[in-house]
Amino acid sequence: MSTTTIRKLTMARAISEAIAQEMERDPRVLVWGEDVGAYGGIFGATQGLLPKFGEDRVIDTPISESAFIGAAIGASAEGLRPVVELMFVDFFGVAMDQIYNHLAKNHFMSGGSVRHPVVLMTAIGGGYNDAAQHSQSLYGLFAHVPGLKIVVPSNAYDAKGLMIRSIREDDPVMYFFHKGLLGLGWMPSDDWAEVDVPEEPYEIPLGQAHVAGDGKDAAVITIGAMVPKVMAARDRVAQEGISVEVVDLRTLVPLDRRAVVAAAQKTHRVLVVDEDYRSFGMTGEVAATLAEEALDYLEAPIRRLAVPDVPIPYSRVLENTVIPSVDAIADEIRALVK
Amino acid sequence: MSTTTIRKLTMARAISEAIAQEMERDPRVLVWGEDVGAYGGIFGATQGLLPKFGEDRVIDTPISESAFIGAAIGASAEGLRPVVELMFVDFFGVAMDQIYNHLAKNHFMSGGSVRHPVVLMTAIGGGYNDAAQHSQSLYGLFAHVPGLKIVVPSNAYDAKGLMIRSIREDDPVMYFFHKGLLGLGWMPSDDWAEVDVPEEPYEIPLGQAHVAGDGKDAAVITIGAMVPKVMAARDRVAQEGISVEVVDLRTLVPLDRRAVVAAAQKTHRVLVVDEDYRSFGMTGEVAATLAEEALDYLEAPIRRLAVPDVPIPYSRVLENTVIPSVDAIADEIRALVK
Amino acid sequence: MSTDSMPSDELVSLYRTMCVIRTYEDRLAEIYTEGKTPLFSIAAGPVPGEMHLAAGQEPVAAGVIVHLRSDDVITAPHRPHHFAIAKGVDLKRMTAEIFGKKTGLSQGKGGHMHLFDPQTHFSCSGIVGAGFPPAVGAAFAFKRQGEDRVAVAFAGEGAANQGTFHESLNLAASWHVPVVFVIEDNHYAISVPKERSTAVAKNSDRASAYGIPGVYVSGNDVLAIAEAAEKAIARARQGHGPSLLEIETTRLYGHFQGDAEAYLAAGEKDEWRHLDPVPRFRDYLLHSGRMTPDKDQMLQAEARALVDEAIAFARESPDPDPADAFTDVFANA
Amino acid sequence: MSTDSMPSDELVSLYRTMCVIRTYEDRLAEIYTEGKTPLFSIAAGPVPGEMHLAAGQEPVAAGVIVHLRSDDVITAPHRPHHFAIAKGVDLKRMTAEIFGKKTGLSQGKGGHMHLFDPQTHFSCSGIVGAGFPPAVGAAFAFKRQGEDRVAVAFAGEGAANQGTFHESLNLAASWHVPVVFVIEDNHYAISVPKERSTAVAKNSDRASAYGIPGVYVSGNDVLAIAEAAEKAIARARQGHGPSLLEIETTRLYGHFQGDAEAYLAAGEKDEWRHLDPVPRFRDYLLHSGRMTPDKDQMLQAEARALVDEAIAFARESPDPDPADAFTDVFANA
Ligand SMILES: Cc1ncc(C[n+]2csc(CCOP(=O)(O)OP(=O)(O)O)c2C)c(N)n1
Ligand SMILES: Cc1ncc(C[n+]2csc(CCOP(=O)(O)OP(=O)(O)O)c2C)c(N)n1
Ligand SMILES: [Mg+2]
Ligand SMILES: [Mg+2]
Repeated sequence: MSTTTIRKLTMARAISEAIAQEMERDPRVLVWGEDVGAYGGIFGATQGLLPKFGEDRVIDTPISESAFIGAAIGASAEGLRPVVELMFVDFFGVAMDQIYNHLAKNHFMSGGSVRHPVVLMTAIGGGYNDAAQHSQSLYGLFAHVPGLKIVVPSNAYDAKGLMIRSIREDDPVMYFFHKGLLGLGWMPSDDWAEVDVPEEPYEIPLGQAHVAGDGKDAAVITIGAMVPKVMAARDRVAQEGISVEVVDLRTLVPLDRRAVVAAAQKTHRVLVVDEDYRSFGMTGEVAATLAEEALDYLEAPIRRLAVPDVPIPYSRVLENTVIPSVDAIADEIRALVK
Repeated sequence: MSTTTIRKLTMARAISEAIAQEMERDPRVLVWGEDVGAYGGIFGATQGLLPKFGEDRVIDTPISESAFIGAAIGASAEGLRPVVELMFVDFFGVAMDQIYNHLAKNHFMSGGSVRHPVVLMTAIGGGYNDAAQHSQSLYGLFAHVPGLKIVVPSNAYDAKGLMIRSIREDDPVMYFFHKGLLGLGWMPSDDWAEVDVPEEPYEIPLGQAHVAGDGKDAAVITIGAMVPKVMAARDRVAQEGISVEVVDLRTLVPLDRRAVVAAAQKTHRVLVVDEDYRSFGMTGEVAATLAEEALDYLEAPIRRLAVPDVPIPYSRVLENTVIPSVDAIADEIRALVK
Repeated sequence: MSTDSMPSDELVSLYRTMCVIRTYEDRLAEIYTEGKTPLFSIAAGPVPGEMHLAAGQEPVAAGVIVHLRSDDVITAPHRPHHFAIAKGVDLKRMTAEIFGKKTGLSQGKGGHMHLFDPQTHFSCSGIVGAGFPPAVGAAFAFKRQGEDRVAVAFAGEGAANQGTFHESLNLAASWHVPVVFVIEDNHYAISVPKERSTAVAKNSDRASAYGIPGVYVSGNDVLAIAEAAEKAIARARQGHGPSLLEIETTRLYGHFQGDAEAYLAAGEKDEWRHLDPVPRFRDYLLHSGRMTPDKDQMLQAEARALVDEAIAFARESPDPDPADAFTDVFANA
Repeated sequence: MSTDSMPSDELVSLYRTMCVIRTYEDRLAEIYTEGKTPLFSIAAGPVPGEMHLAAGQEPVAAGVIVHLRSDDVITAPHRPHHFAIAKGVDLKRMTAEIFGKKTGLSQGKGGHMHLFDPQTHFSCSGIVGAGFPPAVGAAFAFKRQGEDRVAVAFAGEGAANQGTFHESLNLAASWHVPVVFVIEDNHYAISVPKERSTAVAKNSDRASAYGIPGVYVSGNDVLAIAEAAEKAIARARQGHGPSLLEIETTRLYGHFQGDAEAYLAAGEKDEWRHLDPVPRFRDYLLHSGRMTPDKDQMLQAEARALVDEAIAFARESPDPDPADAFTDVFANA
């Protein structure tokens, strides 16, 4: 019988613990990116790694995202398993070619002979007034291009298991952590995400959605930082007698379409909630899946709630208008079951 | 009474004529990009412009997409109206930050005080065995991020009117021309796209879909190079007694959702066809729009046909497998009406 | 202090600009903590979000921009206030923007890293290295339009390792357009010291890779800066093409407010204090008899009044309307 | 010809490599037209898609790669055949890939711009400038793993204006990793001449921006190239860090097959003919008595046989199965 130590961890701690455990297990695992060393990562995802593993394995880079993300391509082909941090997902545009034309496609273009076991982790999300170039989610855009696995944890338990699995994958994985879930003292953060986490390493397979809340009147399909907000809205409408199923997708690639369809089959009414832009993204893909595979089960039009195709504005009142709030989610649920 | 000269033009000619006419009308309009001068654009979109307007207005650039696309930002803010060519859309990743974080957002981030009248035109599409880094469509990805208008003409008439309108817009417009529609002698090209084009300048407004074919049993919603293929499939199934409505979206942003819904209301069965990747893109957004706004009219599940989330393979037999063919479209239509 | 061929009133005017900047940044540092204590919380208070202050870097802004006209273009980085102030951006509207108010430059849509002022041709961006290409484009427009205007792109020494630096300098040199690239070397990019990220000691030495002049100005010395900038800007304005300046300066606050700077060696920051340019320049002006103590008092009082006024304006201004979030995505709707 | 301290058999071996490359490229040029005449059609024939041939550029590949081991890494650009051949990529599987066949290096998924061979640590990319960062990463892996392997990134002179060039040279120099950057200066990037796109005459002068050695080798001279490359590669292998070579060469075909080269001045190309390295090197070897005419005949016959065999293999190989299009997106499905 094995004993497992379980502690409450913030998501930031869960992520850095996962990386540390994989670095201990496998000398090929290294970390690099901007301010991942002495600073410990601007959002704490690499906290404690430098003292533990030294400058040979935890490496601060110049502000040269194309070069240091592209370096992960060559390094992984030659035996390393880098975990690379792109400080904010919003900066992807300076390095996208290395990401999507090479890291993502080389395995295919080589007929399977080249592998890039690389985790590209990055901070997403708004809610703290950092405006249009520091508050986006954007995972829908990466999910659109083939060759990248897309992981978006909603809590510390998932964050650890998904990170360990991501590092062990032989494919490039983009790992998106929402700043408002990390449990950073200085950032508004959802306590919901700080949960019990076993000390031992464990994996959560990619492509398996999680039913975060059981319900029968309606289903909300969502991901990342919207999960706790949807759960709060669920509590609120429960008092009005509305029972809501909540599906946390956890990964967009692979997408657990079966779970999406199952939720519709069960509740017949579906709302999709996302912090990414509304059009041509996650909410569209989920709704389309239902229109293809669950049409006969739908008793009401699909509803979508996401950032309404505007850049994230700076001012608090404006940002609060565009990022789905618990209120707005509850309203959508009410409209859905009406 | 005015007389209008009308000629059949290839789409490449229609585009270069549109640019030339706008350059004549407005000295602020300039063209730059790689090989747009003496070469006339690798796909002929700038053919004839250098001799006509000289090196001050038709400018070959270094292979520095971030710099020369970013230069359009500063130039447009200070009085010019550049038409910039990104040789293949596949190269966007080296310049995406300038495109989506700046060109697209500055108007919003400045509260409307800064304008960027810039057309970024680019070649898309496969079908000639140019493999994974030279055959993509990718407009779905640009449609996902706010601030860019997305134009994808299917024929020479639309190409000219949409280009003229795009140049006159005060917003950044991404203009995607499919290599297989241009009427280049050396590239497999659909004759369907070579149509009558008035010599005089004219505009086609952005955001208005076009019903390319009337029908009642099913509707196919599509765009760009898939339009002629869908029209061919329509002819084929017509012989089997199936009457197909074809909607050419023409622009993705703005998206003519009304036309999408109208097609479903009319035919009750909808297929969405695209040459971009299937997931998290155009087909998803269109299907989602129907699931939101036309659910009650749908008598069959929505069907989608697009590149099945794999990089475009090189080998002819493989590429033919992944790019929607007339055969595959016809099969989808048959399955839809069954 | 290096050469001082400038007349006294110009020197005092430089000092005045530096005082306004310093007063502004110190005041923002204070205000930024409002509502954020005892536990620092980035989203709380009247000024939320990231806050990058430029106290210590005043000479770069003052010394370069003194040579610019209001119709010259500036592109600035994430740390933009000193440049905006020196360029003459309306302090009230700028401050209102930083407070997220309807009266702000962008009606609260932009915020501290996204200050746009078409009147003074000022803009900035939160993306490191992003300001280089637009400056080249603006300069190209000037050349094409036959204007004798100049564009200046400012960026930190960390930004000089971005691909846009290289592409833009090459393009500017190839196009021979009137742009000056100014690198602020404050020794750090967040926690990463220059010598660990940059393969050469001076980015100005990189100018030779583009066949353009490159000058390093050490000591955070506003007069030396003004002298070097004068040449570079005149050169551009006269049609002789781009150049590159790198200017040693010092970051007196952390990278952003809330940065504990745990990555600094003990005492490291004290060494930079000698580069604090405001008291040094003040002493120089006083000791050389170019400014009287009274004048100094007056200027400081003026700076405080200006800043007070801007902050009062911002505080009293209304929030935007929630519906404003949906406008200005496109100009032609 | 410049210095020739190499033993004759090594010289002849260089010549042999160049002959195989030339024979291969000339043959591909022929085959490429199959099915595409009388009206050129890019998608038709046994070898469709774009085709960038390297005839004329043999000395770069031969002269540099002669110093590499099979476990050293090469990243190559869109014009990759000469590098692949010199590196020892299996010619049959490479050719089958170019023919889009199941027996190809990538089972027909990659094509001419996407040749991957883990056995010889060779890869290439169709994106200009994209090979620089992966080469730095590979070199980093060698250093980290304590191996004395070297990475070489090849690219055209046009690619040196991409941001990745700058970022990668800086990163390599900062990390002090064993990588050599080799720029092939064939004077043109498609239709754009170097002097209209590049602000300095020699990209090798840009090495000083990274504190690393930079050497320009003119004349398309395989011996001079081999000499310069030997130093740079030895330097890297011995742990002394990166360097940059720029090598003058010449593009004997158009940018891609089908390029009418209308942008060239009349007679411009004739001037390049004197740089055609294969006959020049042959003449040198024959006249200096380092190679007999018989040996030459034999080598040429061998080259033809090798190429014939590869092409026959490719022609006879089966197409991939349509279902193959769906595999290899991910390694862990
Ligand atoms: C492309 C990009 N990468 C990273 C960042 C995050 N970041 C913001 S400021 C900064 C440091 C910039 O250093 P430097 O250019 O020296 O300017 P300083 O802050 O010292 O004024 C970094 C890494 C960013 N905003 N954009
Ligand atoms: C990022 C990017 N921009 C543009 C292109 C289109 N393109 C392919 S090859 C080429 C010219 C390359 O010139 P150079 O680097 O000198 O190599 P050469 O073809 O002369 O061998 C261009 C512009 C591309 N493939 N990738
Ligand atoms: Mg700095
Ligand atoms: Mg070249």
